[in-house]
Amino acid sequence: MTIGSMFGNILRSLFKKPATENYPFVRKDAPAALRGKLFYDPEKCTGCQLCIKDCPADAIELIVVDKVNKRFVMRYHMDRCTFCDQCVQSCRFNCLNLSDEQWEMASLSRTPMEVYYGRDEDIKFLLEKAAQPGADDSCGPAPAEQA
Amino acid sequence: METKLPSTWEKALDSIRTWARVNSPWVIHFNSGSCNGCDIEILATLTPRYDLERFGVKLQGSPRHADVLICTGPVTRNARDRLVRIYNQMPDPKFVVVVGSCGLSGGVFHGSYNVMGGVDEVIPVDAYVPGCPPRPEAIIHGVVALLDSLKKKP
Amino acid sequence: MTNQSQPQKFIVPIGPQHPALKEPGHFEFGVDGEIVTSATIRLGFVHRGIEKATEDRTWVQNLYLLERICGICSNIHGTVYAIGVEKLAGVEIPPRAKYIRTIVAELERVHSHLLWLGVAAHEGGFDTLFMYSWRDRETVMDLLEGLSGNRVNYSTNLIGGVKFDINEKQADEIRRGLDFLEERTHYYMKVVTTDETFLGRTRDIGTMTREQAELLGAVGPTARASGVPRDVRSESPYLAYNEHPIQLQVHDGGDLLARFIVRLNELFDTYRLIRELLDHMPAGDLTVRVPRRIPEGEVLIRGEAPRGELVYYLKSSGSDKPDRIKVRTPSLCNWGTISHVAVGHKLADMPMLLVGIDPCFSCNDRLVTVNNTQNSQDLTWDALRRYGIEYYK
Amino acid sequence: MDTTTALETAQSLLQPWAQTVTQPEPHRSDFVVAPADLLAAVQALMDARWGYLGAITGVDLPAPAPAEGQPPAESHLAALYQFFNGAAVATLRVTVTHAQPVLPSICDIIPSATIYERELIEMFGFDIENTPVTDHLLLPDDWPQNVYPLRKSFTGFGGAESA
Amino acid sequence: MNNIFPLIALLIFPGGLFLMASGLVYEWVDRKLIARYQNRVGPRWFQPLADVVKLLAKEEIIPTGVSRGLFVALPVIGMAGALTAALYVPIAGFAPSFSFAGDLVVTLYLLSMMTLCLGLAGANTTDRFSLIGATRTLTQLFSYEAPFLLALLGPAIVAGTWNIAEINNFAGQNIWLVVTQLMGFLVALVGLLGKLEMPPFDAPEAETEIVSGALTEYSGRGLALFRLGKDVELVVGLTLVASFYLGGIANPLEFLLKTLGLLIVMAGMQSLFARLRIDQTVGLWWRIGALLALVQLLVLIVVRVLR
Repeated sequence: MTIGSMFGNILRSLFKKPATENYPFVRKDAPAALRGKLFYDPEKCTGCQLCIKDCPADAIELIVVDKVNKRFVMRYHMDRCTFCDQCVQSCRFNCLNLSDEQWEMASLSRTPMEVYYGRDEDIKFLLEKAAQPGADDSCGPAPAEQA
Repeated sequence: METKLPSTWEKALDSIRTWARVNSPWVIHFNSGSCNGCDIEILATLTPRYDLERFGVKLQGSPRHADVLICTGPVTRNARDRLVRIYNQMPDPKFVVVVGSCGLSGGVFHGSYNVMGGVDEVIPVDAYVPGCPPRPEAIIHGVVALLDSLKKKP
Repeated sequence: MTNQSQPQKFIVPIGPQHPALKEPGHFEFGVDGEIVTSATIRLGFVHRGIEKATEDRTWVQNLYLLERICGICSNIHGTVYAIGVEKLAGVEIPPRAKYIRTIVAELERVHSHLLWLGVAAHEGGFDTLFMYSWRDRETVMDLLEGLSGNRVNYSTNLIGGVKFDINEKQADEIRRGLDFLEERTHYYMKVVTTDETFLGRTRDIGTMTREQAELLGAVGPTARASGVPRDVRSESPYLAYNEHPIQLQVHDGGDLLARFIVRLNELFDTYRLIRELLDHMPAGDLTVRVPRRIPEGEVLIRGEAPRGELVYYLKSSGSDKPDRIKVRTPSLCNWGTISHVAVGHKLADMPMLLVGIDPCFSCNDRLVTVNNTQNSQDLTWDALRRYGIEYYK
Repeated sequence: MDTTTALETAQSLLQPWAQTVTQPEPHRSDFVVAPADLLAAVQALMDARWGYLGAITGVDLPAPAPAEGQPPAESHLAALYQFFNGAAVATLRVTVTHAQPVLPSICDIIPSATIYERELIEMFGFDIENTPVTDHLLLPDDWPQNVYPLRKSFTGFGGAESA
Repeated sequence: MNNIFPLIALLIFPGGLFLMASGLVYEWVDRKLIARYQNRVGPRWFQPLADVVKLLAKEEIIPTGVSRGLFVALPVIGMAGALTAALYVPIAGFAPSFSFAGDLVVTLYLLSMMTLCLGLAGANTTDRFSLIGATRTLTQLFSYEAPFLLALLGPAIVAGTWNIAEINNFAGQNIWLVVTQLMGFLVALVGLLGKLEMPPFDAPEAETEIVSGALTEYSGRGLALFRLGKDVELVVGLTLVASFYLGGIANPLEFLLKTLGLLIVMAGMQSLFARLRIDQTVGLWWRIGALLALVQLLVLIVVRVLR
């Protein structure tokens, strides 16, 4: 039978520092386990495609440039990814990794969310091929990002 | 604004308008089929830890009062009409922020019979925040990105 | 005032977009003045066809799809599903994995109940309590994020184990966090049970007797607040609940207040349980191998989500994709109680009542119930106004 | 009442109607019941206060592709009425054909069953007699007639649908 | 030339412009205080100004099925009422611009104008939330108005006048009336909360129940005017209560200190309580509020007669 039972608490809050984090101005590190943006290491990949089979959201595609020399380009759709870590778990060669650094991925269009990982020359080759008339449109002239 | 004002006046008015718009984004939140993971994170951005009111963000109930529509989740068949209706009810100028991977592209729900795909297939979208769900910080980052882009626009 | 000449049904829609509901569901309350005379629920705004979608995804992919049935209790969906698949495949996961699953499930309960406390307070217009409980909830969110890497969809489970370990340092952090939360929960218990203005919104609102609760098929805290001792964790223990039983929290009140008390009491029990589990963690592996093709068979798994009993029915035809997955979420059962209980209450109580069952639209988007216990009266605006004047005389 | 006795009780209660009884798991018994006997069986369980209705699960059992020269076999729909009592689970398994998917409504005995029955109607195309409400529950109002998403024959709209 | 000063007083200081500006500042203080009570940072100082400017620049949608004239006029009338009320009140410690023998009554009526307009605005639209919001607004108006009036009557009776300025002077020369008329003070303060539809009396615009109540359909200018009007009313109400109960307002410093002190208490009350249902509000006012105010008056009259 009290009225205003939170009185003590709110009074204390008035003189206490607010619990608010000053986020966009002060950026606190995320925990190391954080599942942020996916990174791919083309050097370790063997092209087994296990990650692609297990991806629940169709977020990754592996484009084989040259199977024998193990040259692969991974097209990663950030806008589809659910950051579930399954691909990382499935990969037996540790070539995938979810970053704990890059999790601020907001942007004003969806174009930058299509990311290419691979060796520079392979990506260039692919993009040039895609830019040619009559090529598969879905590859799109997207700005490439290097791993 | 049909009457022609001297250009300096118009410029000044414009900058005041932009200033006010950037500093007072009232948001309305619509869930078009999300798992509500994003929804609770959006709500979390309003609570003491993140407190979006610092930027003047206020959660509004009525679409008539809102400037920014925060939409989460893939668009389901049932929710599509509502989404369009809410968008139409908002007075101009209005902006749409999509939060969460499924709102961007359909995410894990891609290919499902009752899902129409991402929000941008139904209404125009101004900012995308991927993540499943994005951290509240990432949502703030998205909102700030949207507001920054408004500053540049005339 | 424009159409006062012709009679119109006065129905207050709540949803699908409505500030009281962070998720879309559509309610129509027939009102008579401020008194609710009928309640209709229309769901389906979040119906994403998950059950069908599971049939053309592999067992592994489904884990993540099913986790996203509900963002608030994502972990329990994944856990119950994984238990089911492991049962079908006939594998036993290592004990340490079991403990980790249990700990995360209980941490999720902490987060969910605190979330609920805040949302319920918000619906009651008690924003300060909302802000405070959500501020304190960040503690458990940090713990979960530190463990799993995501604040909401933890993805603890793999088929055949768990993804991450809990080391001593993290265990200590959890213990510290729980100490803080326990103290805060005591405080909230005090606020909720003593603050007169808040009691005015919860006491004797939405009272449901034990018989009603059983008849309407209520589950979880909603049922337990009506005195129904029903909790899967004690009825049919799974994971580590065998070795570390829970204490069943039951209250006879049946009203909203009782639901607050039951949930807060459950929090105390959960804190105790997590500490106990952390102290008795067995050593060992985290995963076992599970074949991609799951042998033919069908299983029925039950688990206790923060909202109540969660039922999974899995049927495999021996391929790498399931034949049929049926999910029966707790909120689904609790819906029926709303339309029964709503009638006769004030419109202002509706948001609180709705939240009282801790609804989760996304969870169960698969039904509509219509219940016209009293036929909603046709009221003209005039009649309504007259009634309002009478009523407030 | 421990699990074994609970299941034994259920078995004796359902004795008159159960066509076959199987026990796939120690805590779970399956009773195959004819559609005509369903109401009586449910009534017997409820009268004895044996647990509560946990869920009604629909399953589509399409006929396998017919062998050369054989007439096509009939496809079936099954409805599983799952009752929980403590850890014990009793399943009443009712099978009907696609051609005549008629089941009686158990809403008179268990009012909360209405939600599951409506789901059966909407998702599988069951025809449930005397069920109180048959409106659309989950699917949009403009959902085409006679399309039941959870039947195996339904494979989406093949991308023809657009926003 | 002599006419210029009343005009300035009317339009700029302490009238129109100053009132609006101070209204915005007071709204910010209120929001900031609530935020701090809730342990967060809260809005920046120019927030209310940005809100209002933005709303003014926004598209105004006039929904179908409303009386257009009313829809546009009601916010203006409400706002005008609030501004006019300020003329009789010693804003910022300056003697009111206009003053006559019974201006207390007029002020109180003018202050109710806003609420009435709000109710009408809600009833004008066809939206169901607005209608319910309108009924609730008007119901609440009927419930708090009498106790609020009675509470302000106390000082008037003690001072023996119906003139605000004179009561103000009287209060300044005597012991703070809050000491002798504590009950009246409380009723007046809580009445102000009810008048401004602030929590816990925000049932008429309870977000979680009826979206935004009577204002649901308003966008742009109408909404801005209603908000401004409320802010002005907040300043006027605070000034009234401060001048009557807290020993009068003689100079700007006193005005600032006393009204802000009241605002701290009010913000505390707003964050301390759960929202009252409309029936609880009515019950509270008629069973407790009115009773307290009446008892107060009775005591005052008895004391006066005995003297």
